[in-house]
Amino acid sequence: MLEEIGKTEEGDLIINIGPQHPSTHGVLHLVITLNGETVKKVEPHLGYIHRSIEKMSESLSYRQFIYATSRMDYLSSHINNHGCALCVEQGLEVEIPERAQVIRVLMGELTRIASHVLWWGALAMDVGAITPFFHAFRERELLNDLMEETCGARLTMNYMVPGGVMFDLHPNFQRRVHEFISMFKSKIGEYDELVTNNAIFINRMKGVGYISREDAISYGCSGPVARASGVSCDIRKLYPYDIYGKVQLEEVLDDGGDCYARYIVRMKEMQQSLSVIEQLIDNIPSGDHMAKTKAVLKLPKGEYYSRVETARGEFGVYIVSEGKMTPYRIKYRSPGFSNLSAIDHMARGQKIGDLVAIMGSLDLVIPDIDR
Amino acid sequence: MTSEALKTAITALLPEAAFEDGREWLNVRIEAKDWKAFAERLRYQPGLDFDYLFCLTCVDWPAHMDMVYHLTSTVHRHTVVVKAKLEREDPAIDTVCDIWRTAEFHEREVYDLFGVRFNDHPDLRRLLLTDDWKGWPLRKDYEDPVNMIKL
Amino acid sequence: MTLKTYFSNIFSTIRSLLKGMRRTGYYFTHHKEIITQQYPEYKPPLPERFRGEVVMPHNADNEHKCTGCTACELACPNGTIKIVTKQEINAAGKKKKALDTFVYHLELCTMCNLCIVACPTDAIEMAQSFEHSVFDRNSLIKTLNEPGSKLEEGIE
Amino acid sequence: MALFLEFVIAGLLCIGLFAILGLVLVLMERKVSAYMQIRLGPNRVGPKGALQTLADTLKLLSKEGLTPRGADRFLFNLAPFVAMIGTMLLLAPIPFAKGFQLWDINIGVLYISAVSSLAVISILLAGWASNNKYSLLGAMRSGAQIVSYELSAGLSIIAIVVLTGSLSISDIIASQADGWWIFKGHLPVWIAFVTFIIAVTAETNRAPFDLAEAESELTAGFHTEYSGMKFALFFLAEYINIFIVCAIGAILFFGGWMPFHIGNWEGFNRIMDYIPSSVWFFGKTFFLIFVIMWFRWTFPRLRIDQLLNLEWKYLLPISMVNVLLITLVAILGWHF
Amino acid sequence: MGPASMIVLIISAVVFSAGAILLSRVLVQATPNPVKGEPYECGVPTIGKSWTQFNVGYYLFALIFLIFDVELIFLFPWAVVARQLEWLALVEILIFLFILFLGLLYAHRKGALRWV
Repeated sequence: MLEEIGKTEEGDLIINIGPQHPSTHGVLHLVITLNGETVKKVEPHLGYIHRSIEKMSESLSYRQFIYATSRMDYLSSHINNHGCALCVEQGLEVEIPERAQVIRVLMGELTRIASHVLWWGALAMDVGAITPFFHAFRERELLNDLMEETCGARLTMNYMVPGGVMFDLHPNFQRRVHEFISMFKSKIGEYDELVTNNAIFINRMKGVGYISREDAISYGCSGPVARASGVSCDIRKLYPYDIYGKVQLEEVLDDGGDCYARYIVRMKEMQQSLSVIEQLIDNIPSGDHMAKTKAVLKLPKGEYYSRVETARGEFGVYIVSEGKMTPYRIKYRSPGFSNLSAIDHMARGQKIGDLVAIMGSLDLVIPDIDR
Repeated sequence: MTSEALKTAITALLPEAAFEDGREWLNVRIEAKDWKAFAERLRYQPGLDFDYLFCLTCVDWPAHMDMVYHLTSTVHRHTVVVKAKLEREDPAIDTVCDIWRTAEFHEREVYDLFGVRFNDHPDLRRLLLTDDWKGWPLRKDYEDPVNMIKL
Repeated sequence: MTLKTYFSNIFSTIRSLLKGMRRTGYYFTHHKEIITQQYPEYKPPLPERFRGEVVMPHNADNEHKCTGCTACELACPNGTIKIVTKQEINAAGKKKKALDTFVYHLELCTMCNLCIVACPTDAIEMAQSFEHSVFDRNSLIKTLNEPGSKLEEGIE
Repeated sequence: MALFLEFVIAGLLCIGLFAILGLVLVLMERKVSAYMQIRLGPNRVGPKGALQTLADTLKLLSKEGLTPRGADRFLFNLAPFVAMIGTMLLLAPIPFAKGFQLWDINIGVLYISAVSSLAVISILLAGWASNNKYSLLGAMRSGAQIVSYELSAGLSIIAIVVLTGSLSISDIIASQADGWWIFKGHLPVWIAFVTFIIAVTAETNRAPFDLAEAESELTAGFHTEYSGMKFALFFLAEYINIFIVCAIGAILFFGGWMPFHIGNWEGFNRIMDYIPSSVWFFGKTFFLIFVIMWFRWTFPRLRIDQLLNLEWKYLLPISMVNVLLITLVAILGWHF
Repeated sequence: MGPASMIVLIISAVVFSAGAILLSRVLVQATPNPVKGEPYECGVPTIGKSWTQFNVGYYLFALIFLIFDVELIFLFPWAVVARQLEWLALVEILIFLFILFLGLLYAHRKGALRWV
C-alpha cells in the first residue's frame, strides 16, 4: 500500500471505503483515489469474509455441499442451490418430476423478487432516501414468511436437493402466493412514487456509471448489469433449465448502460418474475416432489457445468469428478465477482456520491464475491 | 457453429490442438505456450467471436495443473472449453486480461489460490488473501494447521 | 436551455417531489399500516417446518426411536452430530448395537435439515425454538437422548 | 444585584429551553421518521417512548470522549463550543410569545443572517481538526454548500423586509396583525417562502442537502471523530438550529406569535386572540419543523454539483427576480 | 434585556457545553488504548496524510459567495426604505440587480459555477 502513495499526484486523497462502512452492502473494501470529489481510481480489496467454500466443498459429499452455497449469495440462496442441484443431476442423469421442476422455478422467481425488492430499498438508501428501505422490507417479509412455511428457513434455505426439492409444498403456499401477488401489485405503484419518478433520484442515476455493451461483455458482466447495456444474457431464455423453456418470459433489455438503466431493468424484471409466478401458481402438476436417488451419490468421472440465472446474473457450477463420493474440484462462477471488476471502469471520473450509487446499482452481495 | 464446425475451425487455427469429448461443449486441449496467440484468434476471428469469458479456473491434479477457460460467443452462441496443462512446479501461462477484461480479476484469484503466474499481468497480487499469506490454499497438498478445522 | 424548459423543469421536479411527499404523508397519517411487531411480548407463531434446532422426541415411557445407525452423523456436513453406541442384549437374548449418547453440537449446526432427511426411523426432528444465545459456548453441546431412555419397541 | 439575578435567570432559561427543545426535537424526528417508515419508533422508555432521548443523553454522557491521534486538539475541542455559541446567540431576538423576547434589536433579521453564518465555522473547524479524511471532505462540502445557500435565504428575507420596511422582528410581526404575509403577499411571497424553506434546509445540513454528513458516502461527515458529549453538543446545536430557522420562517411568513386574523371579522379575530400567543408561535414553528422533517424522510440526497447547480442556477436567479416582483407589489400596494 | 443578552447567551452556551463535557469526564473512567485513538477509516489504517492540498473547486464557490454576499448587505438598507422611495427604489434595484445578474451570468459563462 505504501508504494501507492508514491504513484499519486499532489492533491490526491486515498480513501478506504469499507469494510466497516455504512454504504457498502456487506464488507466490501474499496480503496479509492480522490481528487476533490472526483474519483480517479477504484480498487476493490476482496477477501474480508472469504471462507473458501470451494475448498470446503471438496471434502463434502454431493448432498452436503449444496448447503454451503446458500451462504454465498444469501439473497438468492434458492437459485444457488438450484444450480448446484442441476449440476449434480446432470451427472446422475436422473429425470426430475415435473412437480419438482415447477416448485423450483416458483421458488426461484419468488427469491428473485425478494432479492430485487431488497436491492431497491438498499439502492434508495445509498442515494440518501431511507424510507424506501423499510417499505421494501414489508414486501420482502411476506415472501420470507411464505418461503419459511414451505422450506423451514428464511434465508439459507437448502431446499433444493439432487433429484428435486426437500419437502412438498405447504398447503397454504398457493393461497399465500396469491395474497402476495395482489399485495405486491398494489404496492409497486408506490415504488414509482417514492423513488422511480423522483426528480432527485433520476438526476442521481441518469448518465452515472456508464458501461458500453462491448465493455460489459469484456468484463464478463451478467444479469441485470449486462442487460442494462443491451447484452442479451438471460440464462433462463438462452439455455432454459427445468421448465423455463415452457413459460412465457420476456428478457428485459435496455441500452442505457447507466445506473438508471440498471434500475429500470431490475424493476421490469420484478414484473416478469411476477408473470412467471402467475403462470405457474395455479398449474402446479401433481406427483412426486423428488426423484428416487441413491442414498450415497457418486458422479461418474468427468466434468459437469451448469448455470442458472440468479438475481445478480449468471451463476455457474463447475464440478470435476473422479467418481468418488466427494467432488475433486468445484468452481463457483459467481456473478458479483465479474460485475464488481467493472466498478473501476464505471466510476472513474465520477463523483464520490456517484460511486455509492454505482455500488448500489451493481447489487453487490459480498459473500458471493468473496465466496 | 456446431461442435463439428468448431472443431474444423479450431484445427485450422491450431493444428496441435487436441480434442476431448466434453459432455456439453467442445473441449480443446492446448499447450500453454500457444495460449495467447490462440486466444486472440478465438476472440477476434470472424465466425468465432468468442467475446465472453464466463469462467476461468484451475484444477490441481496430482502430476500437473489444468487451466480451464470457458468461452462463449454472444454473437453466435457457441461455447468452447479450452484447457492448458501447466507444470506443478512454478506454473505459468500468458495472461489474457487484455483480450477479456474480466480475466484480470479471475487470474488474480487463480494466482492467489493456486499460485499460477500469469505472464504480463498488469497487477498480479493476492486478491482474496492477505499479501503476506504463505502457500496456495486450493492446491491439494496445502496444509494449514491454524485455519483449517478437521472434522 | 430555453426559458420554457427552465420553468417546466422546475414544475415537473416540484410535482414529482410532492408526489413522494404525499406517499410518506399517507403513511404518517395511516397508523394501521404499521408492521412493527413487539417482539418479546408478541411472538409470532412459527411454521411447523421452521428449523430451529435438532431434537429427539421421546414418548411417555421415555422411549426414543434412535437405533444409533449413524446415518445422521454421516449426513451432517459440519460434524454437528456425534453418536456413541453401546452393546446391548435385547429381549431375544441377542447382542445388539444400541444408542448410548446422541451428542449434538448446536454451535456447529447450520440447520440444513440433512440429518432429519437421512434418518431412517424418524428419530430426530427440527424444533421451533430459536433463542439459542447463551453465555457459555459449552452449554450449546447437548445430549439429545434423555437419561435412562431406551429404544421404542419394534424399531429396527 | 437584581440585574445580575436577571441575567442568571435568563441564562438558565435559555439553557433549559435548549435542553428541552433538544429532547423534544430528537424524539419528534424519530417518531416522524418511524411513522413514515411504517414503524412505531421508540416506545420502550417512558410512556410511548417519550423519555427515549433522555435515556440516550444519559448514554452519551457515560461515553468516553475520544480525540483521534494526530488531531489538532485545541481546535477539535473548540469546535463544539463554537457551534453551541453560534446557536445560542440566535435565541436573542426571537419572540417566543407576545413581549417575550430577550433583545428587541432593531436590525433583528440582519443579526440573524450574520450570526447564523457562524455555524459553518464550527463545521469547518471540526472537519479540519479531526485529522480524518471523511471529516475533511464533509467540512469542505458544507463550506461550499452553506455559504451558497445563505444568499437565497438572505434574498427571501429581504423580500419580507421590503414589504414591511423594517428590519426589526417585532415590527415585522406587527405588520402581520391583519393577516400573515403568506396570505397577504400573493405569489411572490409564496416563491420567497419556498426559496426560504429550501435554503434553510440546506443551511442546516438537513436531507436532502445533508452532504456534509452523507452517511452513505462519508460515514458521518464532519463529526465522524466526535464521540460522547462533544458529539451530543453538535447534535443538539443542529436541532436547535432547525428550530431557530423554522422560528424565523414562522415570524417572516406566518406572523410569529400573531394569532390568525382575517381582515375585520371582529368576532373571529377575538376568538383567535384567546389562544395564547406562545401556542401560536410554537405551533407554527413546529409545523415548519415537521415540513423539514418530512423532506428528510422522503427525498434522496443530491450530489454536490447538483446541489450547487440548484442554488446558483435556480434559486439565486429566481429570488433575485422575486425581489423585483416584491418591490413592485409593495409599491403598487397590491398586498391586502 | 438589550445588548447584554449577547454576553449572557455566550456565557450560558459555554457553561452548558463545558458543564456537559466535564460531567461526562467525571462520570466516565477513561480507558485509553492506541486503537481507540486511530482516526476512523473503516477499520483500515489511513494511507497518507489527511491534511493535503485540496481541490480548488470548493474555494471557488466561497469566492463567488463573497462577492454576492457583500452585494446582499447593500440590499438590506435599501429594503428598509424601498416603500418610501416608491418608483425610485424600483429603478435603483433594477439597475443594481441587473449588474449583479450580469456578474452571475459572467461567472456561469466562465464556468466558475461548474463543479470540477
